[in-house]
Amino acid sequence: MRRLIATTVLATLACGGGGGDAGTSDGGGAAAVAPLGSASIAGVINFEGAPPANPTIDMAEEPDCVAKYTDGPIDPIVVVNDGKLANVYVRIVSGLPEGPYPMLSEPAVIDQDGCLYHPRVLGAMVGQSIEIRNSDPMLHNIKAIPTENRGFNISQPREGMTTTRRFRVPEIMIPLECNVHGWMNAYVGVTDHPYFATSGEDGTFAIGGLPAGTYQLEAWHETLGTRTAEVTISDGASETVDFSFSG
Amino acid sequence: MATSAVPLEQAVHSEAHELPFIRKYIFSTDHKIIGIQFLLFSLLFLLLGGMLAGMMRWQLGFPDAPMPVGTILPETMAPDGILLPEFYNSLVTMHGTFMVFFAIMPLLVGVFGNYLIPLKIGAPDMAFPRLNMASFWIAVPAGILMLAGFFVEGGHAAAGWTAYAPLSADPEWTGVSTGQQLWLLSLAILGLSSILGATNYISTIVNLRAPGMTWFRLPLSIWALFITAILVLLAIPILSGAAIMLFFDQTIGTHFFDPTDGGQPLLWQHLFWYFGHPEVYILILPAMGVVSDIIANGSRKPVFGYHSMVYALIAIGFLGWIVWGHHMFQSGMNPTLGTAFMISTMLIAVPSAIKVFNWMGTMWRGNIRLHVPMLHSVAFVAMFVIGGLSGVFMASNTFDIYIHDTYFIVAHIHYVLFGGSLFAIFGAITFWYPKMFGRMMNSLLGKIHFWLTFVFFNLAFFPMHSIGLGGHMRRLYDPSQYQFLQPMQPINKFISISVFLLLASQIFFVINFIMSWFNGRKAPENPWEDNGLEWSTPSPPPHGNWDKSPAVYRGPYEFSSPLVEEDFLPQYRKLETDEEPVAATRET
Amino acid sequence: MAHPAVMRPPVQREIGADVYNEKLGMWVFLGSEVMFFTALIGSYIILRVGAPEAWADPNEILAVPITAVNTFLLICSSVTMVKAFASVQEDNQEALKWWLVATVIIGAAFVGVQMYEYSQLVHEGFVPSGYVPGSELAERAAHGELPASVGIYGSSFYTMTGFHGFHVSAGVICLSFVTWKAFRGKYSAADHRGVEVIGLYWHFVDLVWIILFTIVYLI
Amino acid sequence: MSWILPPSASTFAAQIDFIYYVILVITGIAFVVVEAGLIWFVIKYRARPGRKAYYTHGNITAEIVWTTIPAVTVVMIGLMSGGLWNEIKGRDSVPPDAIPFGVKAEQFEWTFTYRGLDGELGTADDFSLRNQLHIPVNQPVALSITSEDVIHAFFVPAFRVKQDIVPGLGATIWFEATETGDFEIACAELCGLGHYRMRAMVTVHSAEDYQQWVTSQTTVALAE
Repeated sequence: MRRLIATTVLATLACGGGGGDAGTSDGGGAAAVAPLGSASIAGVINFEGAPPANPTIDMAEEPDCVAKYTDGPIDPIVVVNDGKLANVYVRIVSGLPEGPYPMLSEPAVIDQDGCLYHPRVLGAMVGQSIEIRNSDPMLHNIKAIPTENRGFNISQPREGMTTTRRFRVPEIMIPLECNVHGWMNAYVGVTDHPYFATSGEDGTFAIGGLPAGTYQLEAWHETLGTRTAEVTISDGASETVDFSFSG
Repeated sequence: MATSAVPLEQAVHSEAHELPFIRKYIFSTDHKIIGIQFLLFSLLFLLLGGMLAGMMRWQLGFPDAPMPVGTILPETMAPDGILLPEFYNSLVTMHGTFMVFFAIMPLLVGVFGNYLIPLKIGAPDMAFPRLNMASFWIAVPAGILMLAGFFVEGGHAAAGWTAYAPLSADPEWTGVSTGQQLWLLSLAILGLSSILGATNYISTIVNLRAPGMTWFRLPLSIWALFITAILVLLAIPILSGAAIMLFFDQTIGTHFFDPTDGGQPLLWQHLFWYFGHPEVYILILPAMGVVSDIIANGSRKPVFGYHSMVYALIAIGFLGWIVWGHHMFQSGMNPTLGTAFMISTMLIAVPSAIKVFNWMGTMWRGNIRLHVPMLHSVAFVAMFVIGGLSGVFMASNTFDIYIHDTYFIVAHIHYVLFGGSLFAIFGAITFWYPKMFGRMMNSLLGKIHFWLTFVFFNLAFFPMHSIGLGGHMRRLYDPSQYQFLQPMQPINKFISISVFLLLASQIFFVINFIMSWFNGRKAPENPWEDNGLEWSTPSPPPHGNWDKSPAVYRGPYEFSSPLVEEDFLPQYRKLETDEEPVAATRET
Repeated sequence: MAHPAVMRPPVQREIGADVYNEKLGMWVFLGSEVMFFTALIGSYIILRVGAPEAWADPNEILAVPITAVNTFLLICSSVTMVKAFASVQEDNQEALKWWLVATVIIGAAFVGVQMYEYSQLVHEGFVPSGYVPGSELAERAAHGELPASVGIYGSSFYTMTGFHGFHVSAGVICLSFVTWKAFRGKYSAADHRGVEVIGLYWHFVDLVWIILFTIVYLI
Repeated sequence: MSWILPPSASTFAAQIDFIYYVILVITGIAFVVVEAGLIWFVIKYRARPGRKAYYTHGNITAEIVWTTIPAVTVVMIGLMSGGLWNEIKGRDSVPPDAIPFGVKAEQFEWTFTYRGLDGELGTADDFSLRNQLHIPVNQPVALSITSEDVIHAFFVPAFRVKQDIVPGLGATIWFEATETGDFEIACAELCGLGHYRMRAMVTVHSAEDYQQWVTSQTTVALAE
């Protein structure tokens, strides 16, 4: 009898008190909302002047990672190709109509490969699944250090492991780090809307599905600071907004 | 502090007939029922703790393979059966926590303290029966909270059962917040339960001894429980205070153990071990006590050097307070203190040695009946010696530099707590089972269980000394990461297999325990031909234990006395030459 | 103290502590309480010696005069408790009731004043984690008038005084129960264990406060 | 299964090992005496019908003997350990000619700071390496270790060196390697989920090689 009660209580705790990973219930209600409009913004992030040299990483203790590089691993803090800057996170700061906004159904993916994060800068919506992968045959831990959200610190000891996490409130930016490999850093920007983008290797970015309106944009880089811009677009139109950083 | 004005014995008697099931077996104030409740409660945690150990040993023995049936665990613990390092740390933490706080301590103190004290001193019940009930029903929510930690976000506490700050103080370092908080809360609540229990035991032993039961006629089990209760009473509040401080660090942002704002991480270690070392003796003294009773019974001889045994218990009780620093030799505390703590630690070996030699002296020229409790008790002495001797290596602060936090200490603590306490517990359960349930446990199953446990225990834990001497660190998720540990992997595998077999052997105990409850041979009043007062009442004893208070005529170990033909002479048996004991007449 | 046997029928027992069970139990329990406060006070001393720079002069942050009055109140309640016990020994039921009521009221007043003190401190910006950013005290600290960081000070101040307050509150609740029983005439010169046992606890709690007041407010 | 300690490579390791072997012999004797006694008693004094056990309550002489012998033995072990303890861990035990290193422990890596060519820590030509400690042979070295986050323990099994590193407290330890080669450094105190990966290497060079190595590293450091 007493055992039965104890078991029931435990089972209740397991189901009710459990909850599993962060905020499964958040943002789900927005899934059915269609895009708010058809306008889009695209642009290029320019880098002026000589790009600073990135430090090399001494990865000797992880030969499996070193093997993934031909000329030795470099910490890609400032990545400039032909004067174009990669890993800049651009988002709309203000001007959007009230939500709810269409939910991004695809998960945002961040991969650990060659003892570095890919991408280094990631955007995600509140409640959107963030899928963390390990493509290295060794332990990585992923420690998120938010100020507004609930942090986590999890590990992936094997190649091929994936873990899904979500953030509940907007936050720019949440650092991710691996404490086994102190050089591994990444940043996640979390917004309550889907209008954000990260510049690629060629420095370009694009934000689509916008309604007509006047928007403030902000571009963020981990060491070079932020730049802002304002743009007005009409429905169906496409505007170009370029940002410029310098060393 | 209000109490009923109904006389204790009368109250207990009248209740026995009219109580409904729930008052008789669930919210019971009968010390015997509460003892059995603690027994079931802590055996459950013993089982769980063993399962956690099994998972850990899988990871250590076979770090590259997913754990069989591990896929039933959620992804946050073991995706595809592969144990995650953070879950492994939780296992390490919770195995220790379950075993120390929820299995061995309640088994020894909660079960035998409750069951034996009134019966062995001739009292109708505890001094405060309702407080006694409260102490069990406070322990239950503590246990539930502790279990709940496995199901909360971030996982269960993962900072070790010693919860060293700042690892345990800030979720940033482990990713565990709620789990650690539940852990602390649970220990604080359990602490209250233990303190209430200890208050009761002390008051009962001091005030409720039957006429003739003078201090030096107390069985050693009661002496041990008395010293233990004092240690519990004084040590547990230190842990409660420390746990509350750590809980506040976790929840309301205090800085007790936070070095960045004036706090001191070492303070936690001092508080924890100031509690923790008396705790170690809490976990072994009652075992020594019951073993003394059983060895005297099995050898059919009075305990050799009864007074030395009592003084040794008291000495351990005192010295236990001034040795805590030996857990912290390498912590960076003042090295001069290290030497002082080493000397006090060395000295505490002496009373332990006295006890071992006296047990041997008891067996010497005895007429030894190797019944199951006696087998466990002899094994207790044999294993406790190994645990005690390995302690000398670590007591040397200099050699401890090398073996601190290695498997050598893991071997040591298991020789003391499993080889010592747990063997004593198995022996004691078998010995008093007929009194508790009115039926004998099966002797054949008991012997099979004993021999399998004895063999696999040694196969599992003896090699740990060896890998510890090789420098194998404890609490290590995957030893294969270190080159110097890789040659030891076959031993790790061997240990793991032995542990699995050791766990499997416990099935015989579980079967025996449950089957005997329903089908065991009916127990007579005194099946072991023992001398204690508990054997003068039916098995199981009625509420109130005796119709009228028993009288005590002699010491507890009058085996093979020349005064009688039988080889035992119970404390309650009045010979023609005996006079009625003179005792004070006063209210209880 | 030998108690008349009317409480319970006499039972033959070995001579133990020569006091009745409840009193013995309370003494034993207070032993545990001593160790609990030893842990807190010992930690306070170690932390304060380790980081003296985090401790402000008590007058700077704490309201010492109010607390001194509060200390006086608590000492008064010990006196009323003694009076209540003396009354019941003389079987003076009326005096017992009113001295108990006085003790309850003064005890509750102590807790009330402590709550008021806490609310004032929080308002000024002193909380268990240190200063509240932007508060009055934080401003003064920024000007160098107070220690730059009082995190550990706040932690130990609130934990120690808070746990004492918790003990007083528990005492007030138990005392209220005893008072209620006194009004129902349950105590007599022959049997007044409840009054004596709660009195022991109450004096202990007072004693702890005098130590706390000394080391927290005066030194 | 072995009772022999693994090879050692530092000056005081041999002395530590000696203490171990002394304790091993003493406890070994006690072990054999007790266990053999238990087995012998269980067999020799097994129950036989019609026989009663020898009725005795003890013997004062025996009690005194088996109190004194263990007491004297353990105190002697204590005194023997205490002297060496002060040489290794005493507050003033660091040899004055020891080469200083800075060590930072954090989840889950070690950072070693070298003093460069100018012979002093805290100057511009210092350089740091992650998880790699290089030291010269037959030369005392002093490591000032701090922790950034939680308690770690610096453990070099081959040198018989172990020291907890408490954040906010730190520790300075010293040792002198007696053999060249690579040895593993481990973290010996549970420090989080990556504890088992908190591994580093210490490379012991000959004196000339070490000087050469420092020169090359300093040049690199200054160039950056």
